[in-house]
Amino acid sequence: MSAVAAVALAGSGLLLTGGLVALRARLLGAALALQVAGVSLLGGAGATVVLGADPVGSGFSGAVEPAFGIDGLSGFFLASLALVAVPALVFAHGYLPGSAGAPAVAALTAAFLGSLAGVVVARDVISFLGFWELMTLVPAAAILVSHREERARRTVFVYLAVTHLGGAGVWVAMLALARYGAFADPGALGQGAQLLVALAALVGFGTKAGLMPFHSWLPRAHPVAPSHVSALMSGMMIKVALYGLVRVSFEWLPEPTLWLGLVLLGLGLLSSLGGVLYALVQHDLKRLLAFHSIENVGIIALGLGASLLFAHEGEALWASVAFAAALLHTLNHAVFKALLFLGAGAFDRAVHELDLDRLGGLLRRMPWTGAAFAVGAAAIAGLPPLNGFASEWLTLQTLLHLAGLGSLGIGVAGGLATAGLGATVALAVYCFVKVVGLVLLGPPRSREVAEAVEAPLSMRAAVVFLAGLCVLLGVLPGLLLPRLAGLAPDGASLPTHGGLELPGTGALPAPALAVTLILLTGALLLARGRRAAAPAPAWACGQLVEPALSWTSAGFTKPLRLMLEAVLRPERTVTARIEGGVVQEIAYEGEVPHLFDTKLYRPVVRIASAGAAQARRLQSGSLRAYVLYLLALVLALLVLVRTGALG
Amino acid sequence: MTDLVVTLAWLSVGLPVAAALLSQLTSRDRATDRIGLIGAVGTAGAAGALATLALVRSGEPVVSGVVLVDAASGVFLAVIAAVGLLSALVSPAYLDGRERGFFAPARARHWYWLGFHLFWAALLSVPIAANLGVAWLLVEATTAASALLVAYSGRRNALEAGWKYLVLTTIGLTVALLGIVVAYASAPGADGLSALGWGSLRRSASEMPHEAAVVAFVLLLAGLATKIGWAPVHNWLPDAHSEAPPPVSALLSAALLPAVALVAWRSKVALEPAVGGGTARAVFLGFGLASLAVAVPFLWRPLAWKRLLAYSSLEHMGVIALGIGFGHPLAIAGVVLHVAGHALAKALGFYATIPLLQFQPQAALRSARGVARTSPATASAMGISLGSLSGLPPSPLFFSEVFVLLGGFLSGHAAVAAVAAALLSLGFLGLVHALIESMLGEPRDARVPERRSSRLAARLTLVVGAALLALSVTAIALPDSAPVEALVRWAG
Amino acid sequence: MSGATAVAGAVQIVGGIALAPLLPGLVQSFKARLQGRRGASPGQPYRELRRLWGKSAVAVEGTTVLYRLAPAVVAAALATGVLLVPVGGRAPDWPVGADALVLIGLLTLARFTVTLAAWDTGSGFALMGAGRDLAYSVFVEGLLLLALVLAALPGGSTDLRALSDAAGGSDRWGEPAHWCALLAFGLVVLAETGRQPIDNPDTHLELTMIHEGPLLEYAGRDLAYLQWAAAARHWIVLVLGAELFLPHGGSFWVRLATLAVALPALCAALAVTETWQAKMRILRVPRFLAAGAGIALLGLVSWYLGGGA
Amino acid sequence: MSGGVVWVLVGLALAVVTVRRRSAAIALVTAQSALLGIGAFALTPGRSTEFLVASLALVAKAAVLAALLGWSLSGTREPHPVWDDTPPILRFGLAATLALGVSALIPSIGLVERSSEQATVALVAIGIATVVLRRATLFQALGLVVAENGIALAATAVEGGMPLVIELGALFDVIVVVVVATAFHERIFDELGSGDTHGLRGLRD
Repeated sequence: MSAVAAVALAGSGLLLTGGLVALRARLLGAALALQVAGVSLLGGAGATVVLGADPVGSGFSGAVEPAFGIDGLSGFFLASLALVAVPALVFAHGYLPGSAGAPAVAALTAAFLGSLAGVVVARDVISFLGFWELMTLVPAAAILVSHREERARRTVFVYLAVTHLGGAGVWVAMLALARYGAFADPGALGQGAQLLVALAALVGFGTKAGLMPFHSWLPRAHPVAPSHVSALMSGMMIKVALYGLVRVSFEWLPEPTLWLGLVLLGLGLLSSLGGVLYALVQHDLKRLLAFHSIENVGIIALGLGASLLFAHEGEALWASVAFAAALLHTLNHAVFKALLFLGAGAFDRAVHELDLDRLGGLLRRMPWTGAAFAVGAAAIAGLPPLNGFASEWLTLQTLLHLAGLGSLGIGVAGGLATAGLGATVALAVYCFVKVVGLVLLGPPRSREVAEAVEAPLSMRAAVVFLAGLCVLLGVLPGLLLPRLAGLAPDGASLPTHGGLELPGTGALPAPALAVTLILLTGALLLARGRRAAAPAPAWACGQLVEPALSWTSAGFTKPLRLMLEAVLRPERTVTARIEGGVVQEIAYEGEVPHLFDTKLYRPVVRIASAGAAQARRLQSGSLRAYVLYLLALVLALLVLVRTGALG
Repeated sequence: MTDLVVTLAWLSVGLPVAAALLSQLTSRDRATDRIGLIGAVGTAGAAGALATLALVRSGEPVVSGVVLVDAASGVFLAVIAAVGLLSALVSPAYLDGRERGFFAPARARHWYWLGFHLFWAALLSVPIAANLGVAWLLVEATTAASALLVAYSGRRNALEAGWKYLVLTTIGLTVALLGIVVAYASAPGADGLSALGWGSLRRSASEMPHEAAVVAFVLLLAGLATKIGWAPVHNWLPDAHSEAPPPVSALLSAALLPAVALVAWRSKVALEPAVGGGTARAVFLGFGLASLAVAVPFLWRPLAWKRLLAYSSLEHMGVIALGIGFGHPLAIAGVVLHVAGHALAKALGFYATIPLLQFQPQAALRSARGVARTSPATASAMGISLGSLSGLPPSPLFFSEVFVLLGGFLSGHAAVAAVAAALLSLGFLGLVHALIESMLGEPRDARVPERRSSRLAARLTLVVGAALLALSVTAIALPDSAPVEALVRWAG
Repeated sequence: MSGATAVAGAVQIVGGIALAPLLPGLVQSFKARLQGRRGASPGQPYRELRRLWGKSAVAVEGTTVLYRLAPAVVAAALATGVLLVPVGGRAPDWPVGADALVLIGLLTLARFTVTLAAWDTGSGFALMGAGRDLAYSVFVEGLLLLALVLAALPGGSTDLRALSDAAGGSDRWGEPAHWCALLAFGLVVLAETGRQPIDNPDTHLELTMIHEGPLLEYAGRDLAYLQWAAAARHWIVLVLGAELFLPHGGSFWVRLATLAVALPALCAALAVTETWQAKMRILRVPRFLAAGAGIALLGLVSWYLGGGA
Repeated sequence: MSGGVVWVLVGLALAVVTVRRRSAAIALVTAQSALLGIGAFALTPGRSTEFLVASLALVAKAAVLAALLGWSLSGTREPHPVWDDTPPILRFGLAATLALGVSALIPSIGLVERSSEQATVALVAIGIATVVLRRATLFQALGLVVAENGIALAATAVEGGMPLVIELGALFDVIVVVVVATAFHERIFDELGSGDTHGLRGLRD
């Protein structure tokens, strides 16, 4: 057995023990430490494979014997898992004590990490499906352990229902692949089978990844989970679903299919725009972040779709670049989304409140967490020189070149995707300006916030580490690019730079860019000097600035809400209390309903339950009816026999 | 060797009958219980030994007279013996907490043990019957024996359930008997009982006139379906399961249904040459899909605990039908695993109602709520049971369902298997909702659970949970184990 | 590095840093003429910058370090951006590269920072402007990228120098795609420079401010940075417009000369539009920009129907 | 068995669906069983001894059933017969059409004469129809017996007769079932005050 395999095994062993130890409440710290060690070993094993070590373990097989292995792709996801999980666990060390059912949650965290890793390294159908189901169930259990109230139960049910229904797609896809032995040679898949597998995989993995329109569970489930679990869900779970999608569409389908690429592009566009639009109109921080996960999954899907289309057109280089772009964004999103969720958790701990309109001014009171959170926000908004910009730049480049690929359909699709992604990025900027402004800046909007204190060391350390990762990945994305491009099927080999340098682009020399920006800013600050007059209140046409004048989340996004009224269909009610012709007080209620729920999911559910109610009349309680069923069955069978339909 | 097998066979049928009769002799309740329990242990021992023997020597089946012991009988015997033993062991706990009933209180226990052991004896003899006719007689006997047990509590609903059970299944079995007569009549040179022996039936089937054979087959299947509880003739099942005493419900759901399903399976194997593989398969797949589909809307409704389990039985019988229909080796392995796993999980679920009803009486009529908040032991029993029944890993039912579906794909029934997968996950919605609410919902009224009943629940959970885990562990090795290979060879 | 490239580099820096304020000045004076006023001289912006440089900055109560950093960051981002924009199709290989998307990223960074500063002050007017600016930017970015797609079609590269070269020559003018790109980019210029009909740079009524709004709380050198940044924004988009979409060609020197003519011309064009166009209602702007996007898409389609020459 | 006898059997079955009083129905069923037994007995010349035993058993069955049902009848006196929602003539019509339908539907199943094949399925169908059309518990029990008689008829019409074990076993099962049914009947009578299964519709979803 190779060293890598040994390390991986040791890691899983440590993870397991960490999970078991966690059940003893007193040993929480030790348990988390064990889990950290285990997951970092797993990640290390993965990283070594990504960095060029030979794949370990077996390849995929349709047999029932359990088989495991790590190849480049699995390695990449293992490594990303470790990068997210380690800070999440460190965070949990400060976060869990004092929350409901801490030991159980800690144990479940280990189980969750185990199942995530399991899906990625599984090489046979049964282990894959088994870990897949566990990956769905464990977070549900974690949520239920920490919240039991009606709303949480409802949420968990919706989560399990939607993901499990979609999960049927995964089952069908995997079982069909096994049936045709397509793991070994994809050529064995016939036309019809290809269609079946592709559609099933799209629905199955798409649901779990939160691609619109299968996303309905995501903004519900992620916010209620304990913060470090939400970080793992948003950071890794939906990515593991994408891992499955990548395997199917790039490895197990015979040749890159045009329609699949276009569909991925379309879903990606829908998810990125839809996700960020709905994120913009949220006012609960975690729910907002959840919608942003949908957006970023969309961006990744755009990269994957582009890669398929390039491959279909025979552009090996750009196909692998697009593939790398998708993977790079996967990693980046995992990092900054984990950072943001953990930050949100820290705020929640400090002020027991995540309504954007009740926070504010936390940068002063929680400088470390606040600063790290701001970095994460800037990263997810795609600002240079942070990691979000690097991967979004790469994705945009691929889409832009897709537009020039030479056939009308693909060209227009590429053009639309480019414009859409541009708008998405702008919307993300809009959204996170709002978030940072409302959470970190301005005056505190409630007493708890005014009295907030900085989070304990472990929580601070976690977010600061992740913020550092955001900067590092932003400044040196080029070190990863060739590796990731190499992971693509017939992946092209690219030279290694610090920045991203590709033919057909003006290059993104991230390190130089960062240095330049910093130097110039420094110089300008020096030139500005420290001269400043006495502080003055902000200008409000001469009147005093009162809290009543401060801007709300809804107020800031109002222009866009008005511009997109036709799409978002916001609902508002203004009630004025007038006495003697004088307006005494005005109450304003506004919300943006989630159209996918109101227009798609609820009707379906309503119809289904109505149909079920009708069907339940079969059990009418009358014995004679039942005997009649039997009679009818026998007669029907006899008729079938007589007509030769049967036998 | 053969003699040993035959002796064991007669023992495992004779012991419960003896116990049934002996338990009538004494007049004291405790003594009756003791006799019943001793008899149960003895029976389980004999049947278990027979089962192990059958599984070990699954290569060469033993046929002598009306006794047939092969791999299939081994599997089903083991299941029936295990469930029967557990049911017997929990019975006193149920009998103690019982109010007025069908029988005069003085003799109630005697009647119970009489019915229980006769029922069990009939059940144990079904899988080792070497003959279609005899098998039919025994199945019919189970009806007579269990109908009174279903109505045991004497409540109005119980009477209703018992009556429906009696009438429906008797009519069904009459149709099945007609099928047998047809088969016998159209079997060339049929003279005497031996003509209905599984082996000779299969041999003579190849010369049967096709149409008559098909008629015989569909009549037989339609009739047995009423007893197995395949949709659309399952309607007695939820009523009987929800009204019978928990130990009996467990026997009905975990032992009776699979046992009759085995008879159907054997008939398929026997008549296939005459009927044609396609037709036989189609009938089973039809029943399977119908059962899965019919179960879904009922699972979506907040049901009383036992009724919920009953409808999940409908669903799982559907899975078994599919597995038999697919006929692929993997699917057959799935069926074996499914029968065993379903039996254990379902039995645990039914036993859990004994403590449950003690501290949440209205759970007999409405869905259970928030059990975890009042009695963790009971909650763990119910949770493990329902979790396994909804096919969540690492329960054996997860593996068996993968096996069956994969077998379906491999045998080229991709469409059927895909639909089945969809229906299963639709049914899952109801089960998981019930799981969440019954564990964590707000309890309607929480009496304090007795320590005794929660001890019972805890012990059961431990035993059955361990057994389930063991099954899961063996799951992977199952498909190419000797018994399954023997089954595959037998099923052709 | 050839002499031409060296000159190009010099022009980039000198033009971007020193000449930038001249552009808004030019627009203003042209406008004054068109409106029949004498108006201020084109050099007016320089005077204002000198005045502001002498004044001391005002710190708003309760602001954080972000408020103080913002002007420097914005100016730095724009200064870096200036390095990316080639003149005469040439630019030395600055370490920051010459990629169009990087330039867009830098502009976004500037916008982000200004808006954060607005939040830091918590001033209503600043946020009002910022909100509108960001809402516009959603549509502007999309439009800008579409224009970029069209511009990149012939060259197949997003290197601004390559783009500029591809735009050279006369044959481009035979393609509808190029015209569509030109139109789309024209709208982008209006939006990015904050000109009518999208924004009114001369307004002194807080409620109507868009780009001016966030600057409201600043004074002294901070404001000087921000105003210079606004001017640099003019420089970047106008030079880009000239380089990518206006006719040019021949040797570097000819193209440099063309640029020298084109810039005042563009300023004049801005002045003209500002004069005959009234400011639009906020809610009509997106439709306006969306129409531009539609045109750009038509251009894309026409390009492929035209055989993707 | 001669065609005439066979069709008499069917006629008796139809009468059971139709008549209003329980006692009459019981008498009819007894008559039917007895006739069946005698008919079988008439066939014994030239058949095996097994067949003889079987036919005797059939006769015995008739007697036992008569006794059982009569006894339970006396145990449960009802003020007025259970009202049925379908009028007698309609019941007769439905049962008859059903009988005709199935006997037309059934292919040749290898009995000695076609008539007994058709009569068999007709009897089974009418038995089931009785359960569907009659609400009284006792009538439903009688339906079971009628259907069982149909099978018995088929058994007599099989070349060389059914194996004795099956015959006797089936008879035994029928009797046990009827015993259990009567037990239920009495309990239900106590519970509801009448043998009307219409009251047994509490279990539904």
